[in-house]
Amino acid sequence: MAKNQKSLSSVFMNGIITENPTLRLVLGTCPTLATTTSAINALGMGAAATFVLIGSNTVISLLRNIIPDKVRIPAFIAVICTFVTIVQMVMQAFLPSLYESLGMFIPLIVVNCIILARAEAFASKNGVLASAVDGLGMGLGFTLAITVMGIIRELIGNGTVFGINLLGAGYEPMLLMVLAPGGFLVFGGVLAVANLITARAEKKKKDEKGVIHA
Amino acid sequence: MQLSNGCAIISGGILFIRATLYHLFNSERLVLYLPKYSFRGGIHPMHHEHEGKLPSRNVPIRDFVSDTVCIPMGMHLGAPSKPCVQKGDHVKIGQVIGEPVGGLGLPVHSSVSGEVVAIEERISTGAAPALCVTIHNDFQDEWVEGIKGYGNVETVDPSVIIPAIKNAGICGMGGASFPTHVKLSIPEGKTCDTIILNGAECETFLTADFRLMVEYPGKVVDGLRAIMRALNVKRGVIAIEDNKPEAVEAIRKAASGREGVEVAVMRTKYPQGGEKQLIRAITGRKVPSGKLPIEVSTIVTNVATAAAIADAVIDGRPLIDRITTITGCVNKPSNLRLRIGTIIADAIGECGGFSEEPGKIVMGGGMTGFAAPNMEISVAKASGGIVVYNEKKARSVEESPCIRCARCVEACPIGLDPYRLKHYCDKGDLESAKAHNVMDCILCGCCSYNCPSRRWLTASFKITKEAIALEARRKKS
Amino acid sequence: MKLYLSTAPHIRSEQNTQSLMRDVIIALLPTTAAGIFFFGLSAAMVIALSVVSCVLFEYLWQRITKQPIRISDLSAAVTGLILGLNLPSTAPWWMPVIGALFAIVVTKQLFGGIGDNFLNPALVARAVLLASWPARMTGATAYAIPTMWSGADAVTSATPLAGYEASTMDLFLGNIPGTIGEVCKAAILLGLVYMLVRKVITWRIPVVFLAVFAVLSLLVGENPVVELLSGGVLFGAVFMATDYTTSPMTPNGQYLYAALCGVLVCVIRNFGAYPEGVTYAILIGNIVTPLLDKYSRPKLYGKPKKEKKEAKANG
Amino acid sequence: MNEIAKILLFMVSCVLSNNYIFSRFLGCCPFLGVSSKVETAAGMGVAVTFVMAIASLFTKLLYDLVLVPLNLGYLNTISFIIVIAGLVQLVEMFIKKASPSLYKALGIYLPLITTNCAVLGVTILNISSGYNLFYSILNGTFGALGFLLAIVLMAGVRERLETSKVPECLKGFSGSLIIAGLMAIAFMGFSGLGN
Repeated sequence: MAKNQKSLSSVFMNGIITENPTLRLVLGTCPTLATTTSAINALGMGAAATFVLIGSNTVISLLRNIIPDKVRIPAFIAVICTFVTIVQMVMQAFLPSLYESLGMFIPLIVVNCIILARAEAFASKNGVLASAVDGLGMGLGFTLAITVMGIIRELIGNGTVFGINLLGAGYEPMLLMVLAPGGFLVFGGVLAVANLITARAEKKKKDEKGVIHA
Repeated sequence: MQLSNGCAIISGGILFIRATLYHLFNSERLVLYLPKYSFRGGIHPMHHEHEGKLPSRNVPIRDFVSDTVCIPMGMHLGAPSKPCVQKGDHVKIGQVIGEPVGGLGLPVHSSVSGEVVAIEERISTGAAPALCVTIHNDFQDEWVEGIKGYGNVETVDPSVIIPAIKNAGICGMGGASFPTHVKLSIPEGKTCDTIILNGAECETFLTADFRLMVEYPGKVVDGLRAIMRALNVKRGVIAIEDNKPEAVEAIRKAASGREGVEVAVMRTKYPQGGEKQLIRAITGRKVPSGKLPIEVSTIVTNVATAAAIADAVIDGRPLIDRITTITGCVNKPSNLRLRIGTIIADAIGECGGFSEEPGKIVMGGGMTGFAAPNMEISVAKASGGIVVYNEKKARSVEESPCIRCARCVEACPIGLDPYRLKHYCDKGDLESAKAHNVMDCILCGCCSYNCPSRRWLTASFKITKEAIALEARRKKS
Repeated sequence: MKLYLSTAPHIRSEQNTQSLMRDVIIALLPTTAAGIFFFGLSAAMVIALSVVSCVLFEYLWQRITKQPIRISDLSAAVTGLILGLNLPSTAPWWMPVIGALFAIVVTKQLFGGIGDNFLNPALVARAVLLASWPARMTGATAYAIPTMWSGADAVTSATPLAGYEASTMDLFLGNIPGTIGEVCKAAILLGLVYMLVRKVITWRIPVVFLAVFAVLSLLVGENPVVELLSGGVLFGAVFMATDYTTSPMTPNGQYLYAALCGVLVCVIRNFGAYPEGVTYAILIGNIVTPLLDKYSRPKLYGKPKKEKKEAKANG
Repeated sequence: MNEIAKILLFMVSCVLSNNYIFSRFLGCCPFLGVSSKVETAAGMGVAVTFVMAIASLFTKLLYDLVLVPLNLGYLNTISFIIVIAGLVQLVEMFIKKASPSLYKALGIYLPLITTNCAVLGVTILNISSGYNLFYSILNGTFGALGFLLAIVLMAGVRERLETSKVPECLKGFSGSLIIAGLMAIAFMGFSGLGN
């Protein structure tokens, strides 16, 4: 246990960069595709997911010694469901327009693999604080990735970012980007770039190692 | 030239109609659904150049005897023969110089009279070096004693025919070089009702079989009758492509009045002379995948083989020479009757030498021949042609990516999907290649010929087939 | 003397990738000429821009990814030409460029270049442009007969498929609004004949495609002749559905593919939201192609019937 | 007659124009994860179809007969997911018995149907769109058939692209996403069908 205990900052950065749920683990593809039509939608989705992640990670970590192993998945889902329902109701009450545009992808956070995966892989094995930080890191990683995609899609597809027109009135928006295919293409493209960067970084590391060994 | 082409087309057409009518009214075995004697797939290589046959087509056969012959011991499929002469021995024409080894073995006869000057390993017909007997010709043309034939094929005792074929050292002269006496021994439980003589000569450049049929049609028919009598078969078909009307005419004349002999005019298309394609076209039967033609009661042999059989049965003459087409970039394209073992450099010299800087010398036709590594290799029993390519035509083109144009699928006479198969073959995935029927590939080369991306499809199937066969043998032992 | 060694066959057909592509370009020339004739210089500009940017993108991509440069196989030029002919003559300069980017880079090179794209590059480009700038793609393109064209309420009908009457002769010769390449049916048929004579394509895909489409049109109560001569169905069936890389390789697969395309064009035209469905119909056909290839393998010579059944039972 | 036509159009729209993958982004994880072989993809698609059809039925019944009368509508998410989890368990047992080879092939993906957002998505969609029981089942079944179609086509394309020279950074998910994007472009042609 102690061996696995990592520093909180590394846990936090893990979620944002090393194991970025969207770009490295490719989890939660559906909300990524569906809610990145605009930057604000993406941010809203990210925030909701982050809240659920932190909450579920914390609670599951608290309960990790109580829940019997056999029923742990249903129990996790129940916990996650609770938080999702809370988010759902809060958003419905205070951000009705955002709730409207995210539609059923808010309740679908329940089956977002990121959350269940973190519950299973991290929260059920680590302490409360670490789990909460992990939830925050993962949530922010998710939010960051989809917001970037949201910005790209909104900028090209609508000429705006967070509703602010950046490209001037003469720009003719490329509608495809805010339609379904745009989601796939932008996600694929961002993923490819991420792969490229990782591959470069790894190669560099290897080369450096090679130099040291030599 | 134009006029003669027109005449050829018209006479071919008339012959074709006649052949069809003949077939309709004289034969019980109507193959109505295949009236054109053809098959699915296939290609027309060098069609606008008359399959490359024009230069040598109308050149009569002439004899050529060189002053040295180098006779390989392994000219047939099966174990190479064992040399039974010594260096310095004096040998006569027809003398056995190599004794058969194993079940697929054949004797090898001296093709000239003279002195044995060397028995050594050298690159002869294939890529691997094999034992060869080199004989210096004394031009006395002395025949060995004791050569005795049986006279007429119609009266000879049928039981002596197959031994005579074996003793004459005859193997398939169309290219496969399978020992003929083995092919003609019908396995237990099988029957044979049709003998097909392959005179299609669908290969590009080659005209040797055509000249043989035009000049010695009687020998061809005699050979066919000999086979039919030996196996007690009632139907013999000589298949000739419709671009050889003279041969059809000659053979038909020679065959008239001979019992059970038919002439079938085939569409000019490659590989019309493929065993499976011929059987399909003529009998309507399909050889089951992985089986021999005898499975459908049919045996296919080459016309040159039949002529050799006629010589062996009538005169007792062993296989010591064959007709070979020498064409391409030579000054005098010809059809030569060459002694087995003639060095190709000598044969090319006889044809006036190279007309251009040679780039590649191919033993056999353009589709299935193999490239000679040097000028010192010998003419073997199955060498139907020597084709010289100029430098420009010889240079191989670089493969480019497959564009999935489906020309290979379109051309495959067997019904494979070569583009996919090549992928498995290149990957070394033998299991998938087998599942996609690579073993059924007849290596006709149609797919490679047709490929606009110049991909080496046939080559990779050949390698894969060999690898699979090797693996099977290893598993057995 | 140096002798080359190689395995059989030692002769190859004269058709190679470049010559095939050159033949396609030649077959497209009448259509191109007709388009320029009807729509004027702006059409020539669109086509030129499209060809140049396709070739340029191919060259740049192969340079950047350090692959052998293959622009001389002319496939990028063919894509560019077909893309240009698929655009209205009023397209602004950036549309062919963006189209070329999608065609060459996204659709073709990202999947490995020539022979490896699973969708027709020019069609993807057209679909992308159509989805992104619908007004630009289907706006007033009626240079040919401005009097008969009402630009204001014609937003969704680039072609005479919606609320537009033209004589059959006009439809055939191309005196109608539409994209540059699709209007002149006579020129397209000329190209078809050329490609058939030169054995660039077989008759299967275009003929089955058009036949199925015509019969279905008749069944849904349209005039099949007008339907065949309207919109891009002829251009699509002749030049785009026959693209080697994205159409099936086996004869049976080709029949099915062509029939599917014909059905889809009719369905989308008559029941869908778009006035013209050729682009999408062929794209869907392209998507189904791998499955058709997989399950319509040619019949093996001498395959025993029993074994076949067994194979089926096992598979 | 009119009703039948309406139903037919609804089916078509579920399969093609409102395809779960290409226009609603539901069920993308298995779509990307289990689509490398056509046979496996088809198995997955069939399993999903089965689960989705039954889940539509049960959740609709549950919602109408239990949750609404008890005024517990807000508990739909949690109750639906429990129903689906149970159903998946059943299907898993069924396939294990009926076709061990299919079970082997689907392996770890069967339990994942629980977290397949298409299944939960369709049940929520049934409620939020106000479909009656019959339309809910149709929506579930034909939506799932649309998923089946999409995943099988995807697998066909991916099998074919196995032999191609795809750049390194596009192997795996990124390439699959681009393929899906291009397929979605083609599927846009169906928009308007059946509506």
